[in-house]
Amino acid sequence: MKYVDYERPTSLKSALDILSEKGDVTKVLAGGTDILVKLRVRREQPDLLMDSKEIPELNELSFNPDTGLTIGAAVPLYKLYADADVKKHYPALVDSTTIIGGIPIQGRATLGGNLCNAAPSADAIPTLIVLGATATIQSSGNTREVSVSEFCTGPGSNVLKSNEILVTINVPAPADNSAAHYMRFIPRNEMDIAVVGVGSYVKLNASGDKFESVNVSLASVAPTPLNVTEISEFLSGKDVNDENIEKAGQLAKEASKPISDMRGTAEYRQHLCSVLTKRSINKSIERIKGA
Amino acid sequence: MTNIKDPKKYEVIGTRPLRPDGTDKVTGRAIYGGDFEMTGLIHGKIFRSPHPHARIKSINYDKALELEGVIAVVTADDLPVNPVGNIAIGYSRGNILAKDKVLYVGHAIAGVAATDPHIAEEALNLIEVDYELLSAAMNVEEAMDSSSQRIHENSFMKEFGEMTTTNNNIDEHFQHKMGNVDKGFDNADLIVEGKYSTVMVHQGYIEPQAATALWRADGSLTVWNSTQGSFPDRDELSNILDIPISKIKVVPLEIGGGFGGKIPIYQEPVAALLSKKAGKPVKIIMSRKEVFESTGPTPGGYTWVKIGVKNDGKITAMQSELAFEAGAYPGSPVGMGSLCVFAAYKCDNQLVDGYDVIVNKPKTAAYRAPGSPNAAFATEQVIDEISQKLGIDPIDFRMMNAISEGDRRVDGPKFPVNGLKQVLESMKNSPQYQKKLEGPNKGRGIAVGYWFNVGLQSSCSITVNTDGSVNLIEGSTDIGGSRASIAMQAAETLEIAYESVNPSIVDTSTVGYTAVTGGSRTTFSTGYAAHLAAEDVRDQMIKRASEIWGVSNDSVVYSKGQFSSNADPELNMSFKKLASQLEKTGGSIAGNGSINPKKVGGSFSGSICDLEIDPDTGKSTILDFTAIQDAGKAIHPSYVEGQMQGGSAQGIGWALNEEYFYDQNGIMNNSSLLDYRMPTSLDLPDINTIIVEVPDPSHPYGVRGVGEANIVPPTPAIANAMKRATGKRFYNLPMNPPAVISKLNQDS
Amino acid sequence: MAKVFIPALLHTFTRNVSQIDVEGNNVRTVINNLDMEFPGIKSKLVEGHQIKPSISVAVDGNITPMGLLEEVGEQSEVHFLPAISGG
Amino acid sequence: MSKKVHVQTKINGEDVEFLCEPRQSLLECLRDVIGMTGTKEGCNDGNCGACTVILEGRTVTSCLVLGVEVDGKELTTIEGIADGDKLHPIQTAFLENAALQCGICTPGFIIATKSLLDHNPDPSEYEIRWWLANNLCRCTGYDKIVRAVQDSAKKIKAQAGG
Repeated sequence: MKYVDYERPTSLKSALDILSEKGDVTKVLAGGTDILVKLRVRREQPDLLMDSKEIPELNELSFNPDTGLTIGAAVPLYKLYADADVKKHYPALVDSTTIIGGIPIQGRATLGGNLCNAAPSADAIPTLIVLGATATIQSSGNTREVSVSEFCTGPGSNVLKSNEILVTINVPAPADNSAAHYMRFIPRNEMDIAVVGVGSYVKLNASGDKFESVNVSLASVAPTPLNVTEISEFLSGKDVNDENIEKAGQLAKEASKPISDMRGTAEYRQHLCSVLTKRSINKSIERIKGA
Repeated sequence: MTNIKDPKKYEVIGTRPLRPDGTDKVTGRAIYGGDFEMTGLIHGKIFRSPHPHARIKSINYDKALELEGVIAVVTADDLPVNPVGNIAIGYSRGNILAKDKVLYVGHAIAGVAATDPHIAEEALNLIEVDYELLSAAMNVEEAMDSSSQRIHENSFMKEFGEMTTTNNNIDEHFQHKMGNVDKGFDNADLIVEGKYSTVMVHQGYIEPQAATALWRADGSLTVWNSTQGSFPDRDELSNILDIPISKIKVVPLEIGGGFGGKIPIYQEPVAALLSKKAGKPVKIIMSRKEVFESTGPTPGGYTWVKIGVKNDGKITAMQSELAFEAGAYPGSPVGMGSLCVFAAYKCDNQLVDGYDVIVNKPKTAAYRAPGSPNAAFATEQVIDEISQKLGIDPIDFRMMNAISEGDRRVDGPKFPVNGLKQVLESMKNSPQYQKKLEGPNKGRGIAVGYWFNVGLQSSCSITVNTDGSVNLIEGSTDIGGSRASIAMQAAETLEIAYESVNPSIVDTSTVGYTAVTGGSRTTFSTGYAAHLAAEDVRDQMIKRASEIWGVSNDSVVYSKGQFSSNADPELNMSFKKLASQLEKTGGSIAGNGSINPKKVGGSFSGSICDLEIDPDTGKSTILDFTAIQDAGKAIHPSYVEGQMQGGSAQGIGWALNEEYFYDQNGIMNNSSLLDYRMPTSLDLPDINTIIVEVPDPSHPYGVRGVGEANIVPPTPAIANAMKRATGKRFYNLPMNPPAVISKLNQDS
Repeated sequence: MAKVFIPALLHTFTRNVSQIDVEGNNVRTVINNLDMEFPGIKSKLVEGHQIKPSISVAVDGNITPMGLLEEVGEQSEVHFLPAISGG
Repeated sequence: MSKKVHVQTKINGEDVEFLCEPRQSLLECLRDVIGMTGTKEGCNDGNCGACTVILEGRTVTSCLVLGVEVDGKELTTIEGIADGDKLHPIQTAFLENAALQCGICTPGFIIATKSLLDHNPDPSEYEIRWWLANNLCRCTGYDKIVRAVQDSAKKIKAQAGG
């Protein structure tokens, strides 16, 4: 690992000053569980690591029944899935964050880091996409909102400019009669990277027999987490029955553009897209009915 | 031949005492290879080939040497010149530092030593090597194809040590013949055959290889490392560096797992050469990537098996062809696989052909009963197929054909007394096999496995302390609690408490020659040597008591720690008391034991596996697993169970998810513990164990080595369970979820 | 008379005889007598005055480190096997 | 020239200061800078758990933490588990249940077990296996480790007069 300098700003302002001065040779460090691995194999070689864990705005974790959930980019996963509001209103976020890495990884890794790392196999990004989450990005003198579904631009790359930092991830307040769910397939029971991951969001009508709106997003089957808009279009207004859910699974399979690698063949991944999409949609429905 | 004491009267053997090195290991004080520290220590890293097969046209490390903090660089030119015609030493040195050609990705080319590891690593990027790329052979089929590029240009296939005129990538052809297989197949009612392939896998020890070497000005070399054999390391260092054994001392530190993978040496000679140039001690610790790509995994390859049987279940003929990847240099375990492929079954007509095939992959090393699991993956499935077709219970079918004492192995010698039938009986009566397994997508599979175990040389010495305790000095590095199992045998023979025996594992200048910790021999041979050393001490103590009491030596009786004399009932003295008087009565006592056992009993083991398949994802879950093994006599039952559970876990990993995944450029893609999927605690059920005890008469306490046979049956047992759960026969490993799905979709 | 087993790969050398009784009280004399029966076979088994490193000798089923020095009894069996290292 | 950073931390209740380059992991600082070699390295990329320590009350893989990141923080390592020369019930349970063979993964397992039992004094077998899934062991097949953790829970409860 190349020699690197380290700074730990304690205010957002001082962090943004550093980034505007030497953002192009700086890497923002949160949990470090992805970045340090990349630095060691020299996939990234910054001159400066800027630690974001002491910046107050990046450590916010608050829920408001109207505006929804605000998650600071440096909030560690274990704090997120232990939060009472998150457990109550956003079980899908708990699905995702309790399976990233393992217990010791979750002691350091952050949701912001998972998003900025922009791995096609990231477990949290499909969930954020189906929940309609947005990312608040700041640079010196400028703030902008980006929908998480547009945040990743390719394997390991995102929309952040070199002088910008991800401050918070904002998840809308949960609508009535709605629920989300995330699941992935891995050969082992733990300590693995998603061969395929599926996040689903379902909103049913009052009587619960028709889909009002559905979002499905897939991990590990495209250069970026995939938002399968075809499913949203197809299912909205449709009856809740196995035949339609089966078709949704088929649409997920067709939308996927997987590669073959050590974690699975393309053909196998496509097969899993349909299997997991059906299972995840049914799980979201169960969550609505169970609530 | 020492007769075996009546097992029912053992005081120490069979109990479960705490291991003597336990406290340091649970408090973090134990010193492993990587923990070694020394004044003036500098750090080494190794530059390795990115190509699977290439000629080295030039190496330039000037820039590396100029980097501030870099102290020395070595290449193959720093190794002694290979004498003409001596191919073997050329191969040994070639795997330490590549000369003229690189033969696999990860093949060592140069070593760098610097003041800290980060600088050494940066220096690696400043080394420039000019390659001429050659086509690579990445599996046995490619390598055996006559059109494939010769990896060792001027080598010819050997048969029984004789060089033939065939120039291909096959280094050796083994053959064993018994009776006439053609006749046997002619009068068979049913013949079943199949070609079963396995893929390269790794031992997976959690501690990467670590070693420190100090080459002093007086030409003496000391190495501190984690190793399975300090003496074999000393011999190999002498061989590779061409310096006399008298100049070399190997100090074994604690070893963080090996399973055969830490029998060879890799970075020790490089650290030694760097130390010689730098005049400082050099420590080299491998990265996990290097452990996967540059040490000694076990081979992939195929095992074809054909078995003929009468309708009543009697086997009439067995034939097999095995071809295993040797890796870049000759020496795959295909010879051992050829020995074990039919070991469990009695049949007068057998023919076995084994091929040791050179491929552009790391040189394979031992991995727990090397070669036997690959062979059993084929044989135990063909046997399962036959028992299904004949409608005979798979255990009964094996029992009908099981070998017994006096039956011949395929290579000729007769089987000694063994516990195969008792293992099969225990499998049949086991709680798991008696329990019904119902429901869709579920299956139960069983299999048996064999390992012949080895004896080899071991030496121990025992000195008596004035408080009646004894020091046990031994040379076997302790991977799985063997300090305890060896000390228990010394305590049993000396009839003193286990806690009174203080074992210590010492370096190669402090104890007699002791061979490798491997081949399931440590508790067997080193335990035997400890027993002999204890007998030596006991006899000297008896003589001393007779001198003190002025009675004849023969009249003195020693039992349960007490000396007494038939000559005078009044005379009575404890071991402890006599020990306190040794100095005054002629001097302290030390005993020696040395043995290279000629007779060695092998070990049979069995596995029972219940599993369930998720037909949508292809993922399998092990519901219940039982390991059964003949231990002869379990000295420390907890550690025997530990070996059986550990071997089963490795077998399960091998069966389901472990593989070397190569891309089309001959590069391993999954050389990390993330994507080389070894089982986690969540992937395994409780592993039940049943210890069978059929004593081996060639050991004073009836011990049979248990370290290895237990890894043999899990993979075929799981494959047989998969057949019951899916109706499909699996001819390839690993049986991971994508493989299961593509099997299920084959005809539906 | 020791019972000597001929390794499969040398059968072509011994007119397909796989087993033969040979005089000798140790492995050296057994091999010398075997060579009288099948001239040249000694060179396949012995190098210098030692068993070839790639071969091991088993007497009554036990592989012996003693090589040519190993004693052979009247009823003993002698096998020549490929040398294999420990597991 | 590489600059070193001054780090002040508390390890096993004692104040410890050291100098390190920012690129040096906490694992490397513990082992090579401070000389506490009880925490082991198995992979250096967070996949084996042999380097597990407790940082601010949470188990972390110290190979994926930088030395500079623990400035002002509190650490517990294997060297701090025993109470002087009296072993912790977890350490005794691992010995009594033969829950280690080579022992290289044992420090990581003992730290993870301590953290588990601090959070969940009476875990089910599934919860034990889930919490320990980040710690790889190649020798034991995990069976005796799970027994040792269950035994530890009983011993701790007994010790606390529960």
